[in-house]
Amino acid sequence: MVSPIYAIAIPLGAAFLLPLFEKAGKNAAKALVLAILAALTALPVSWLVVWIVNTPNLAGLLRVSPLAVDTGGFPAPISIRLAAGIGEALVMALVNLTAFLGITHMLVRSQAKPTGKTLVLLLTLVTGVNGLILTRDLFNIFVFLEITSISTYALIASNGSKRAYEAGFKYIIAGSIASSIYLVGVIYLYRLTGSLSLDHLPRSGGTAIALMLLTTALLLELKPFPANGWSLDVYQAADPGISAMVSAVGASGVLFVLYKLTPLLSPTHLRLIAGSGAVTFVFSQVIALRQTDVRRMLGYSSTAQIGLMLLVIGSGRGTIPTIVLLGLLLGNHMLSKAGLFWVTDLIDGNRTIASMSDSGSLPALARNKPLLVAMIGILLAALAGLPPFPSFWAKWHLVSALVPNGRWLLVAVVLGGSLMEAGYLFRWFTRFTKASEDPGDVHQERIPADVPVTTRPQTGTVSSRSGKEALARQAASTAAATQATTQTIPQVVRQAEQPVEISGSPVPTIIATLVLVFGGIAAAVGFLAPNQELILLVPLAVLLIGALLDTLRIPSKIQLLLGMLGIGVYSWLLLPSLGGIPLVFGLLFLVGGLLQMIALMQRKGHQPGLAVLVSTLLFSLGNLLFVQSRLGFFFSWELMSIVSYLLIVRGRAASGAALRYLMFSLGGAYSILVGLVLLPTGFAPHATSSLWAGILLGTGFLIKIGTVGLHIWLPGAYAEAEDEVSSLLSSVLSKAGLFMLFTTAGLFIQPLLRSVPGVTLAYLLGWLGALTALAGAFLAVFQEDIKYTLAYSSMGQMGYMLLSFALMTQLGWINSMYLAVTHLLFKTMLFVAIAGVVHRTGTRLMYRMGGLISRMPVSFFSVLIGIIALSGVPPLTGFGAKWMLYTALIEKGWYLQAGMAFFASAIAFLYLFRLIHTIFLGQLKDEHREIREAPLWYLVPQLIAIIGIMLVSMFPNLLIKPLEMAIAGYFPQTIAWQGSTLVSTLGYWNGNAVMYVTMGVFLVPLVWLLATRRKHNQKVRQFNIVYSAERPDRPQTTHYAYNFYAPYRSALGSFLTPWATRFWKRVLSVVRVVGSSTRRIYSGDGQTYALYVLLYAIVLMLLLRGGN
Amino acid sequence: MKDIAMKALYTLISLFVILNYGLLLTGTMARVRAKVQGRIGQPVYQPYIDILKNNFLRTSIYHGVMFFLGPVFRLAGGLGTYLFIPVIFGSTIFSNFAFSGDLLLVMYFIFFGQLGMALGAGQSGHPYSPIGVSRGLAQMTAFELPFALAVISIASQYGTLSITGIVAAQQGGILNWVAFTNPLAMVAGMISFLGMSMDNPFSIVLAPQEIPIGPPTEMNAGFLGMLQTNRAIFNGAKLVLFMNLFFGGAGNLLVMVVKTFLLYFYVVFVGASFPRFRPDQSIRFFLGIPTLIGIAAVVLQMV
Amino acid sequence: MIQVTITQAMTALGLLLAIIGLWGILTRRNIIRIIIAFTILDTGVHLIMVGLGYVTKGTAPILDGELAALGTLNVVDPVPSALVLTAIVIGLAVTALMLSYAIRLYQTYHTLSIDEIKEMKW
Amino acid sequence: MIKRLLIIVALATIALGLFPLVWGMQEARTLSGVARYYVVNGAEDYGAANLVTAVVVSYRGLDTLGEVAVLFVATAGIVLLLGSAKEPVLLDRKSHAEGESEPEPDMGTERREGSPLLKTGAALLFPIILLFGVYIFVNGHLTPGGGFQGGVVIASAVVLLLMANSEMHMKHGLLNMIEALSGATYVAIGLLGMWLAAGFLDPRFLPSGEFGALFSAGAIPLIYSLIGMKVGSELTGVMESLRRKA
Repeated sequence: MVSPIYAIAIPLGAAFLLPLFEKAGKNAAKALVLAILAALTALPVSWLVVWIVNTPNLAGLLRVSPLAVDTGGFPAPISIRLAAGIGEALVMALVNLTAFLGITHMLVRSQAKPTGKTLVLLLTLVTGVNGLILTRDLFNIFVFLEITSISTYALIASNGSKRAYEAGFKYIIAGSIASSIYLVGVIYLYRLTGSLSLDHLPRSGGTAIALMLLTTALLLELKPFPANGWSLDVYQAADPGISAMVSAVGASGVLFVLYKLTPLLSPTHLRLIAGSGAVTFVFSQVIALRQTDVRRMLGYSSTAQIGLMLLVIGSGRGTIPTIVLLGLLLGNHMLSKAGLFWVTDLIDGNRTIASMSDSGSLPALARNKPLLVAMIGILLAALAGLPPFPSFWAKWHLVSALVPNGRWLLVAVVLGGSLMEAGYLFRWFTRFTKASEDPGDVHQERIPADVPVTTRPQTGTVSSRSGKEALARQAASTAAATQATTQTIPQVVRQAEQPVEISGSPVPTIIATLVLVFGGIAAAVGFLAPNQELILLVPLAVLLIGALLDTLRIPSKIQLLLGMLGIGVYSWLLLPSLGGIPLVFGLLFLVGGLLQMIALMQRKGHQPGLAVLVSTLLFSLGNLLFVQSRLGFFFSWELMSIVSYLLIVRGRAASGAALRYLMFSLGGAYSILVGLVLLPTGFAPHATSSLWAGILLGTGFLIKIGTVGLHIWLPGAYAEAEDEVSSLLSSVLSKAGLFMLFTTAGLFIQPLLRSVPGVTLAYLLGWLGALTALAGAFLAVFQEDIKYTLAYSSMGQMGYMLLSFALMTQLGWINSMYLAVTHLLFKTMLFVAIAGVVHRTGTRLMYRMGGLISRMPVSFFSVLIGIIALSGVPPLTGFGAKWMLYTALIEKGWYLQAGMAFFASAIAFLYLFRLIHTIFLGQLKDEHREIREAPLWYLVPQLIAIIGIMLVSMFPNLLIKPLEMAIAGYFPQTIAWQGSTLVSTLGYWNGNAVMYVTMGVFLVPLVWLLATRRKHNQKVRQFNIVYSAERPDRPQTTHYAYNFYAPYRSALGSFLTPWATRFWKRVLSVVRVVGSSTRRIYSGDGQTYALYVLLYAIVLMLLLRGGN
Repeated sequence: MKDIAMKALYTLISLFVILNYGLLLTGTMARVRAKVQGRIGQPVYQPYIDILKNNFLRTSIYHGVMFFLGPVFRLAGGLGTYLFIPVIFGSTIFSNFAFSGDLLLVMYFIFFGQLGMALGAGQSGHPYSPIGVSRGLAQMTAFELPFALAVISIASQYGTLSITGIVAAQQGGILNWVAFTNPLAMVAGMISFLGMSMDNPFSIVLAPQEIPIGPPTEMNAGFLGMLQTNRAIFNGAKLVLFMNLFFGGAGNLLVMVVKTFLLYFYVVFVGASFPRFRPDQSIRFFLGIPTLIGIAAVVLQMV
Repeated sequence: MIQVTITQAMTALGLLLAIIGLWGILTRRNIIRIIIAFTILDTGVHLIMVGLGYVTKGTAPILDGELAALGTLNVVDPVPSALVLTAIVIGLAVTALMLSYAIRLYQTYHTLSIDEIKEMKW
Repeated sequence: MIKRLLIIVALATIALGLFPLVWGMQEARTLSGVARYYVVNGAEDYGAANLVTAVVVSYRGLDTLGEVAVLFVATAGIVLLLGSAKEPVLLDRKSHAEGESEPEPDMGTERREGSPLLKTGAALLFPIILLFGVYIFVNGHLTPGGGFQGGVVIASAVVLLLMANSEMHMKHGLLNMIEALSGATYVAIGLLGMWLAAGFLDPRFLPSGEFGALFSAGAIPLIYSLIGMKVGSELTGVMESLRRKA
């Protein structure tokens, strides 16, 4: 094995000689630097390879004896020792790889390329970091620290900007104070112990203060909040290439030094480090939320990440060795952060990408450079800790280590901070993925300005003169506006689509991204293999294959066919092995998903990401069905969340809604994470459980379901996603949370539910369900946008499922699943039919449609069946659900909930009628006279769903009996069958008989009417009605559709206040205010920063005193 | 086979009775109302004449398939609702098809006709139709709430949702009626009944006097005739239902006639005494006191 | 009478210098003065280092005839001296760099007052 | 004002906090730890009379290499800052289209020509100071002094010269060459120590010679000479850069 000494000697010698090489030719110098960095990367890798080859298992690998080299010819305490263990090798490899890529990036970009002294300084910077990692001598650490720092000080100024000088000077002041503290610490330590070697320092009590001085100095070098104002200026002002090096490479060395010191430190020291990290992490994230300059934002993010790693170092032993955790986090941070800095460098013709403001968004980027955007997405996902990237696994293990020790505050910090980080990172992401007409924020629904909002008729009729006039004006201006928009939109787009140039070669960034991806996959394999759950990686494989197909621009139809084939085979293999509840939901997810994919076949040409994301989503849903380990489950769950986020963000105006979706999904996932960790023996059936695990898991699942209060992501996400995707989300994905509720309840919450607090929980859950049903229905009533109506309707339906589930009785659970299945069918019909309508009419606003029954009869029929099935009117499936619901509720004694559910179902009539009426009935608009029936690909899934609904309506026991079997054994039997009559303790219901009677009473008048009136019937034209003493000639003035239930609105008054939205907005604004006021401490004054540094040191020392 | 034939025969008898009773009741009440207002009013048999006239008109304007089907839905809804209710306690002929479902079925089948009618009216393209529907549906959601609470209260009181079961439990004297054993539920239910009947003060849905507004605005000829037929049957069905729920049901036709007549008379009486509510007023009304009474009825059963 | 040892005297003096230096860094407005204050801080730290390395009645750790007479072990600790040597050079390097920054700052901001050099914040 | 108060409080806290530490530290009566080893075995190990030198150059040679690197980095940084970066446009000045070569009469203060006394004195003293510097680093292993001290003395000679002749310029190429080669040779010697003797920077691959002689103590004098040259040239470069821009 090659001695570690070369890692210092060679680059240093090269740095000395570089000016001479420069004389020989610029390229010679560059080649030399790159070659040396490549060698530096290869060196630790070679050690790793040797160790891995020579040790049989992972545990042995972690105990491998380090490669130690003494200088000067004498052993360690006398001379300085360099040592490379597994951790050193790992970190060195990462550092040097990042540095290699970073310098390559700077050499191949088109802006100022580093030459001469810059190159020398970059080389010395890397040397310094390598020295920091390898050396085992305290004073030698100081020397390398100074090499690193001084290189950094000088490099900051390399772009010769005014701001860079300012930033650099502030940096020096703070850095020098930290160095002085370090020196004092070293000399005291030497004086007390007589040694400077890390391996030979005795652990005696008297050294605590000296060690604290060292720790403080190192912490200060790591830019802890609030003593870090100076470092942030650097990220903002310096060349992004340099910022990347400072952020990724520079800090790693110091961090590793701190890690090396940990064996010497007392628990108090470690607590202080962890606390410092936690404070830094959370406050940096909060402040980052308020940044408008992306580079400064990334700077805060860097600081935060370092804080997280400090937390890891300080929080001691975990489930996996600290060094592995640190390696995961560090590697992830270095590559992703550097990659993002490079990205801002690459697309920075006019600094637009580096701005968070609206004017700085680049709407055209996603369309022009899809691969680039995909790359940015990967980097962001990695940074935000999404699966499968290394930090995801680190997050899991970190929380697993913190929770059992009861360090709740740290858990809250880690998860809260991560959530905020994902928030601002993806907010930036949406700046250039969104379309130019996308406002980018979250909106309830968009009513164009041409509707006179001020004259909204409050009393509900248009009989008042002003109302009618308003309506007429509106109609006229609508027509004008439609014309105007069709003309102006291309202009807007053209204007926004400035060509986005990539300046220089993105290859280093791509390599960093690929390393992250493969690192993530390797980590996934490593962490999932011990549980024999590698099969969980199938969605990931699908994602990769799909990405490949997308890169080759394979048409979406082919991709979808492949996906359907894959899912078909997967179902064929998977489903027979399942039974009970998983089988029910397996059919729901996979077969239901296939149904949804048919509608997507309508898409022509190449739709980037569509097919692959849908397939991946379905596969990751499939994972949930059989996953056994907690980690495996969490992985699949998060994967599902992120994939669905990407699907939603494809919508034309979905960026804000998608972001909200992501935030709530991640928040839910973090709640689930803690809940999972709290489960004592993992994700397998057992008899004990804790209340908090139940609550946390439940909260996570409830968010996914869209329970009232946690629902505010739902309408936007469902409505703004692409139309067919909405169907998928609402009919299939929404059941994931429900399934997990069933699973957890079935597996391990059930014993809990028998206990008193558990009963209370179920009771609360029931009320939540009832409230959700009611709120969903009410909110749906007052929407003008058809997709918002359907979205809220889904929410209401999920409320029924939740309510039924919460009953914890046989009938309740049967009904919950019955609803899930039928909801899949009728929501598919509704959403896909509406997709067809929107596709043809080009609007989502219901009042702009009307009379479409004559143009789109099949869609009308589908919607008709859908709303009857949804509303619960006999004889279709909905009534079965209602019957079971009320029967079960009354049996259980939940009378008020039953009343509320009944009220909700009555409210549902309102929006359902409005939906079908304003779209299909009433007056046909002039611009819709020629439109055709929805495309065939839309009709096929609708027809399949109709057949399904009709079958279940005719023979309810086709569905109910299997469901009864699926949950057999969970609850005492309360229902019985008498022939085809379902008998409960309260009443009875014969689905067949109802169907026959209904058909009979329907046919009799129909035959009568046909027989008597057919020859008298006289079809009249559209306007052949008398209305206000004249024959109308304009559909707009005659179609009663806008603000349909105005009386209800005025009757309810403040009841309709969106409390939940208000609450969450308030939460957000509190966080923002905290961020804004906290960042005031960064006054920009170098001396103030120096004072902070000093005060920080003092506080730490005082805390040490207090801690002892 | 014989069973089915017999059942069909019984059904026809039952329907014949309720149709005629419903028409006569309508005619009578129109007359009563006229008297209250100091008019002579129409003959009692006027509803028969109307239906016949409408059915024999030469032309019937129609606006499309759904328009055509609307009255069919409506009548089917009325017939179905009636047929799922056992009319006379213990009678085979008048037990109808109550075996196919319980009270919940009836409650939801009421919507069947209303929904279909609303759709049919919607296709007419006349704005007054959807205006009427929007008011009607809005009001419906409001009055259904106290009614549902009353039903839940009764169901929990007797431990059954079967109408026959509820009637059976009320046998044995006037004091066993729900009206006396569970007066709160009765009050809530009876206030709802006012709304359900769409008579004053809750008649804005149809606004019969001033302007031709309401769902049937464009309905004419045979369609209107069918709607009128339905009104008779549907009215009868509702009266029977309320009688069964709150007033001990009926052991024979005479009792049924007396009780339902009184019930209907109560509606007309209130209608003649009160002015009309605006839609938002009536919504607020139903969601106020009656709902509270309903909740009280339910809570009383819980404790 | 209080016996003040050489170590005590030197370290106390070093501490005093360090605090003076810090005072200067924190309060002086002129960048050049801040740099001077920094060198004072540095000197203070160096003084502490050397002071801690003093051994009672020790002489310079150079092995010559004079030392042989005193006894080999009667020397001051050579390690702090060596460390201080390194620290001084590093301090010099930082000072030089700070001075060049000062030049650049003066050229770009046309002032040496640190009050006016705060373009970036928050 | 609050800030001023805060500063006073902070400094007072530091003073009060560290003073007991400083005052309470017992003066060492005798050597301990590694120092004891150095004093006892230093002469034997390397044959250097100056134990500080033995520690600096050999026992803790890596520190010294790092130290040289620090100085080197600082020099490079200063050149980067003052030399290669874009010229900022100054107030009331014509744009500097002529380029870098022209020395700027900067900051409003004209650089004055040195007085005749200074000039003569500089010319006279320059070689002597230079020689003194060389003496210091060559004898670093025997007497107080060493590469850094010698290098600084050499640089001071150059400063004297520069002060005397404002128009004088150092040859950058030559300085760079000396700097680069001496640095690289230093590293190479370190590697030789590893290959030929016991470890990196082990000076014993050369014979240790007679204790106390000039050519003794292995490669220590050689290393110190290289350091001296490197430091001298680097500091000269720094002076030159600072002067040119300031």
